[in-house]
Amino acid sequence: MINDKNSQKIVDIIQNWARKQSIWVLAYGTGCGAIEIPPTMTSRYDAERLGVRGAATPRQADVLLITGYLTTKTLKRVIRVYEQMQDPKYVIGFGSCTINGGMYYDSYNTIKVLDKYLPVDVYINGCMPRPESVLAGFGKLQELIGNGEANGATKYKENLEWYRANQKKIIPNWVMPEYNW
Amino acid sequence: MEMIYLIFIIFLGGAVATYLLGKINGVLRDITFLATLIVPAVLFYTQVSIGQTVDFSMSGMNLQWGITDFGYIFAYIVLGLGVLAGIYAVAAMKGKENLGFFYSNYILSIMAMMGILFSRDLVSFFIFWEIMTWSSYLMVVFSGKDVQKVGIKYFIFSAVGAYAMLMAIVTTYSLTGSMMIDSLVTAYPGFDFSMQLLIPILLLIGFGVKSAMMPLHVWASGSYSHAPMAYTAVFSGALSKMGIYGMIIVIVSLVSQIPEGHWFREVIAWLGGITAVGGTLWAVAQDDAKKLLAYSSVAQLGYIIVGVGVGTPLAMLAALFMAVMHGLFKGTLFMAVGAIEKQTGTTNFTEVTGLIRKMPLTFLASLMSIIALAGIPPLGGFIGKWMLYESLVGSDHYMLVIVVFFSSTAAFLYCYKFLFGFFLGQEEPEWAHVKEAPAMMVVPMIIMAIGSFILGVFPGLILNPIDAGLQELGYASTQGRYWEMSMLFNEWGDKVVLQPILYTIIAVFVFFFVFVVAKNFKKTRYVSTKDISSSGEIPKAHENLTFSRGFFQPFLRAVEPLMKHQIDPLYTGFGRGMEAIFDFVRRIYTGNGQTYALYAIIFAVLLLIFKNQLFGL
Amino acid sequence: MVGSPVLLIAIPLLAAFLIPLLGMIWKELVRIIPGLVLAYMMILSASLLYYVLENGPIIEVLAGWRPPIGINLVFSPFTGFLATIMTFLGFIVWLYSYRFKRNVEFEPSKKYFIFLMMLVAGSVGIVLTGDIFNQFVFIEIVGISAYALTAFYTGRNAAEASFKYLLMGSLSASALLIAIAIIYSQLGTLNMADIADNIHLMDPRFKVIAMILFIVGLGIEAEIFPLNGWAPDAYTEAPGPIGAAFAGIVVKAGVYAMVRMVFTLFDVSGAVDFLLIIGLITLIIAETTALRQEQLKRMLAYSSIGQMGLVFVAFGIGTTEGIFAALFLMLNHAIIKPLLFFSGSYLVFNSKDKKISEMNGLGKYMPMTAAFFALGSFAIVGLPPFAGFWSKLSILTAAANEGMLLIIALILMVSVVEIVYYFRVVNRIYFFKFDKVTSVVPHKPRINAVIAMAVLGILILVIGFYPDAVTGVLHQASDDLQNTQQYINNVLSVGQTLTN
Amino acid sequence: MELLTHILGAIATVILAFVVGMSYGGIVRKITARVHNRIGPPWYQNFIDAFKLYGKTTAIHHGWMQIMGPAFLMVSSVVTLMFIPVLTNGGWFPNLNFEGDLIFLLYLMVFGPLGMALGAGQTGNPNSAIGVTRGLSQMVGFEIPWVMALVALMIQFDTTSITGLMEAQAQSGTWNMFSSPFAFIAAVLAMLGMFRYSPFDIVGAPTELASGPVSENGGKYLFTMMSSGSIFAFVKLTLYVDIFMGGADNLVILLLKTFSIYMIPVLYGIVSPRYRTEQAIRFFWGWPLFFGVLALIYASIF
Amino acid sequence: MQQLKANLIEHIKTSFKDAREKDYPNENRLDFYVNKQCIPSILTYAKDRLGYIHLSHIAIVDWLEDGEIELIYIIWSPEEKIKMFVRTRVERENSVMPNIDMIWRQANTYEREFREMYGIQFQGLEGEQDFLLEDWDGPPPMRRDFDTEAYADDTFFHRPGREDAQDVREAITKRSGEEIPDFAKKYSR
Repeated sequence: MINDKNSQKIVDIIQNWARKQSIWVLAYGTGCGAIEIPPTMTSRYDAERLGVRGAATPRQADVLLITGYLTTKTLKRVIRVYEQMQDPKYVIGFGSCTINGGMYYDSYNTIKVLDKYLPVDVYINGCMPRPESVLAGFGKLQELIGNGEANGATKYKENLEWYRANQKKIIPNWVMPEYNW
Repeated sequence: MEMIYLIFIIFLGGAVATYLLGKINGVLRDITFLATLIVPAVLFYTQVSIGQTVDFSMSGMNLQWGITDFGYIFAYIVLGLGVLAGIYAVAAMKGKENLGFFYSNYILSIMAMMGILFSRDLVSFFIFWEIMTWSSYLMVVFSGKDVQKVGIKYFIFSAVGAYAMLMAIVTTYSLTGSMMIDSLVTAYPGFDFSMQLLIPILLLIGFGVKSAMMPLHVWASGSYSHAPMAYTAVFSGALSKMGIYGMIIVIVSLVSQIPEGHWFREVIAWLGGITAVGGTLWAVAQDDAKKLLAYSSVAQLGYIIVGVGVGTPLAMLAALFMAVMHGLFKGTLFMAVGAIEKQTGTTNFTEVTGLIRKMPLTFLASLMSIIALAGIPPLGGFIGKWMLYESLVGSDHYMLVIVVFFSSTAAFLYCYKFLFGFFLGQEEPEWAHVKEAPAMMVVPMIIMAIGSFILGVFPGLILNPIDAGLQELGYASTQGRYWEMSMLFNEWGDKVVLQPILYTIIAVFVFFFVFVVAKNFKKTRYVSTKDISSSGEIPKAHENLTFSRGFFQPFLRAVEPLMKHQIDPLYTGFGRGMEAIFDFVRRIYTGNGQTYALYAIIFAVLLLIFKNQLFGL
Repeated sequence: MVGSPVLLIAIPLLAAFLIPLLGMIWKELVRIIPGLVLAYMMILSASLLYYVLENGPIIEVLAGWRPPIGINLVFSPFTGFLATIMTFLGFIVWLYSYRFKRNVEFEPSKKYFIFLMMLVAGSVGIVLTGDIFNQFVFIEIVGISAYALTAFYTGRNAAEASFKYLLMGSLSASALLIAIAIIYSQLGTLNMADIADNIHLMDPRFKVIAMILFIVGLGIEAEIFPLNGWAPDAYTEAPGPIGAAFAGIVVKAGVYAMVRMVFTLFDVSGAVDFLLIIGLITLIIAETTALRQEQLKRMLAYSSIGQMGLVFVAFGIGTTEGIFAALFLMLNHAIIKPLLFFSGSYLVFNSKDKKISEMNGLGKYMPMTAAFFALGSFAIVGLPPFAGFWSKLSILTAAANEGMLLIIALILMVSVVEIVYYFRVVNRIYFFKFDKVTSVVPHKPRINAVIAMAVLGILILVIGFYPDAVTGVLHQASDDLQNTQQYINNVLSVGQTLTN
Repeated sequence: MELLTHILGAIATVILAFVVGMSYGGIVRKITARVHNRIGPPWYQNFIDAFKLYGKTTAIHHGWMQIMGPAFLMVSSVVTLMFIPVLTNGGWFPNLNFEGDLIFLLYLMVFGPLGMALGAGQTGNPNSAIGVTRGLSQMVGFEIPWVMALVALMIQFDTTSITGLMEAQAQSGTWNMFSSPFAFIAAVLAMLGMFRYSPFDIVGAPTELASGPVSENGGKYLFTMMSSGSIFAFVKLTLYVDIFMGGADNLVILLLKTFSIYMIPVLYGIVSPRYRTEQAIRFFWGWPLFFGVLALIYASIF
Repeated sequence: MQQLKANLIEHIKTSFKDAREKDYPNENRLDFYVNKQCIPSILTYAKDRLGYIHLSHIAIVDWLEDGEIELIYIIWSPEEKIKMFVRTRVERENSVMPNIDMIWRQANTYEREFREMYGIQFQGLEGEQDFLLEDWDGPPPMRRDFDTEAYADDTFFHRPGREDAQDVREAITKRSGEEIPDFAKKYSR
């Protein structure tokens, strides 16, 4: 109030804390990684104690969890879903396939490097990563959010043209609403 | 010249003039039409005073016309709705064929309704009743769709009702020697019990048909949906109220005078309750807006009949209030459907979607009317429902409360279906060209929607005349007495103490509006309805994602046992059976001369044989 | 007093003989002169009626013979009223059919108008005469012209219909003749008033037989139930205006004869009730049969029979009110049913089968005719504010005053049936799509026909909006019929004054 | 001055309802987790979620109705709350408590969901509409026994006012749940549907309907819905306590009573699978309806 | 069973002159080559006359060396419990096949897949839009002469770091002493 910048800072700290404590996950379960989500959420590993909870639609979600390989076809949908999410939003790449293509490195229809198309905040390594590593990934994400460093969405916004160029290379027939946040 | 005559002469002359001008010039015709509606309305409200009567004699019967306090309530509905729907009709029917006919018929039915309200004797009552019937019948068949089925069905039912009424009228005449309603009321307690029973039953059959009471309602859905919407607004809003008008007179002035009248009223109330439930369930099942509103009208009339049947002062107040409200909101809704039909060419929920941004004013009017229909505060529908429940609980009709409540809850389903089906949902490119209806159609709707809001907030505006009307029927003044039962009505009427509620609503609304929307308004952006979270899929332009088929399938599956038994097939079967019998009778005329000669001889022989019995010799 | 009632019968009969001769001078005279004669008859009877209502009945004695012996004409309010309706209708029918179709091309065209004139004259004769044998003669005159007119179109069907009519007509004639013979043998008089005065002297067995024979004979003319088999065929096959004339004139004469016999001639107590019963049966059977008809005129014919049944019901109530109602209904029927026949025959003008199903969408192309048909339909089913309503109301009030609730219910039920079949047609005319394949080719009515229909239509509206225009006459007429003794006295006193 | 007290009292009521409702929600999540043999989130997790949702920096709308939907819901909840007597003597929260009428309340409670349904319809998402139709159908199901229970009470005490019912209980000294047990049973069974826990959570089934009516709403909309839902839960619980358990004299008793009654749907829901809509409706028109009729008979005899 | 098979072959051979039997040891299996133009007629014949009402599968083999593609329609009779393999071959370039989805609706799915993945055109095949591949403009990817790795390297980004990756199979061969077959070497790293 006295100093606008300071008060904004305080608000940011509180909000970041809240965002960190409440992570609603939209799991895009295309690949084999989807099978690792149920144990993560249920009794054995209980991600809910960390505030991690499933969201049903992109409008409500904070985190887009991409569990596995993305074909050119599914990439389109993932981009769509990502753009439908509301700021602040984060992306977790899950499994080797999202990092470097994994076992699909030579497939004619599977993208290999996710972060060229979407701003990934956290990668979780493994084929497949076990729930422990998933939780670790969430922990890392919480840490980043808490520090205000998880700014993938901002990056995406700023470098939209670069991302678009990459995306359009894969998806020549581009019909999508404008992204104009 | 007596003002009452003048009103009817203007109506009649206007009807003829409109018809004739329709052959010459469209604009002149429209102007005459509107003038014929507006001038008598103005004359009526300014020049005709309550209790003023004119007497004359016709075909040896003494007739009397004059408006009463009680009729005045209905005159509000008839003339108000008649004028507004008339303005609407001019725009809505533009470009149709045969408009002179339509308009003159419209005027005739308004005239007939006014005539019914003016009639203080049974003959002119019946005459106007029949004029109303056939003019509305001509409207039902005006579109030329399903004429032999729907139109004839309506007319048969109306005729049966009217003839039942006529029988009661002539019986009354033979018993009292007078055609005056008042003399019937005075002489009624002195009749035989059988006559005491017969006359109200016959009259109620007549009124029950018009007010779509349960076993006599089967004409309603077809007729309401087949008439042009501009007329259906009047048809459902005002014309059906004539049945209620008569029914109240019968219930209150006749039946209540005898001790057995209690049972009579119970039956009526229960019939009303069943009507409400059946109408609602069938309304939920409809996919066509006209049909939906038609069944909804049946259901709403059911509530009114419940109120009439229960017959305590509060119930009567509720029934009359709901009658006025129903005229307002159902008129608006039918008009809205008409506007949509004009703009899109269809009224089916499965075809039209997402008109909210194209026809915002129509949506607004429909929304307010639907809220009123559903009986949600603060719009007018609630006041009526509330009074009805209070009266039902107060008069120990416990099961009826449940029945009415069930119907009223299930009504939310079709209310939502109506709004969703037309206005909400996906905005399809097929309807991208749709524009808001012309101003002459929108303005009456908006006026009526605002009217139902005003009556919800200031019910005293109409409750006072209703109270006066009820006093004329012999009820004690209810002014303020029942309204104290709840804070809602504490000192309501002229003064408004609903202010706290209203302030709260407004404050909270503004607060959250600012809080949720305005604060980040710049960051809240509009996206089209194609941009929805459907599993990351992007719906293509031709892909219709709207959910409109089998809208309430699960509910209908659950209530299937209730809807299994219909009365319509029964009537149809009866009709078929009668036709078969008639066809058998027809064979008497063989077309053979010898047979006819034989008939003559047999006839002569039979006369000879039975001469003693026949001629008493 | 503007002229003698005798002229009502004498002039048309005279004209009938002269017309063929005049036709040799100028062909068109064959058609114009009957019109003039009918117009004269209409004016004469109307002015006579006006006189009679003021001054009491006129009893005209023919050839100077005293009433019990000679033939006399009685122009009372009742008979005058009927005669006025008949002559009026005769004129209207002439006006309508003046340039009706085919009557130019066909050879018997000149006979058409002559027969029409004879038909009217005979019917007026039936109504006016005070002598039963004379009545029989007039019935034969009417019959012969009617047979001829029925067969006017000279087709197979027309001939068959005419033959049926002829067959029934001869049955009627023989029955009547025997009945008259019995009465004459018993009482030695043919004068109605005299018979009525002395009927109690008659042997009851003969009386009943005579009456039954009368009922059978007149019932055929009056279309009561089992005796009306000829009617639908005759109405259907005869030219449209003749159907109207049958419904408006001939049947009225039959009803008059029947009613006169029951109310005046015989003192049998059960006869009035018998009228009620037989009327009810006729009404129900005819109306239900009408519902299942496919041809327009046939439907109208059955409707006409049904209306006559209703008239008998009204007479059968037996009170003055009942008679008033019956007369009112007869008046309305005489106006409305011709209108229906007139407009109906133009609607199906170009059709071969005259089916109702061919009338789809004609309202758009024949607006006037269709409007008249609709008006007629509305009126005949008794919808206010048209003429039919008042007669229906008066019948119902009359019945209610006698406590006949069941009969009221039956009448009203039948009315519903009536509504169904009339509105089916009206719906087809107005609210169905015109279809070039199935619909009739529209035909514009000629101006004289439009005038004829318009006159009737206006009358319907006038009576509908202002029934008091006719109720005065009707009341007097019904009083006149009810009061048998006065009739006897009137007629016989004329005889006495002549003697003295 | 009096007006100021009124307004402050009203604000305090809203805050109380919000806090209590949210906390109850969190506790329910905790309890559910314990039943699932999980640790579960902290009891204040709902506050965090709400705050996070409120902190979302962007939002979309498909038209004005979507914006109005949550606002309708909030208005309805708060206004309904204003008419509920929170405490018996009304000491701390003197809102419009003492004039409340049950029938008025019943209709007022529908206002919000219907507005919400309109908002959901405007989004154009078919899942929203499907969810709404299911919700409305289910509502028809449970309203019947619920109204039967209420009517039975109205008959028994010859009043339609909530305060009237509370006074009657105070006079007789027994709670209505004992003096008219059938009505209580019917009302409690109806409550199962009213709270939309399993097995009656078909309305917003997350995996089947993508959370149904709210599927297009995120951020602030969801925050508004969540908070008004909490207030609404408090309203319903307080209403039950008021009419069946004699109301509460102070806050502690209120919390105890509301919590204990809240446990019924929660515990029933945790161990239940999910009904289809027509099954749910048939459930409500089975035993609950039977108990409702019994309650009516009981009430009209005694 | 042999008798039945012989009968069937007799039937088919009399009806379709160019049908050429391919001997196969399995006793409830019938196998023969036909001309591609005969495919609809022989399948209709088998379905309507012989009772082979069920289309189990349509298999496809890319005979790169022969320059032909083989389609195998596998149909089955539930009464005789015999599987019939109807084989035909089409040339690889500009190949056009008769369409059979009016005989079995489910053939449509196979045919659309073949169209996209193998580039075989079917006459009058319904469903113009993309089936499995969206926006594909390269050669049919399932043909054996399509080099998927080169394509992937061209099209997609490549994250460095895999270059020094060991081929697991080499380690396995070392351990177990087996040889990597020649044809597999192309795919080893």
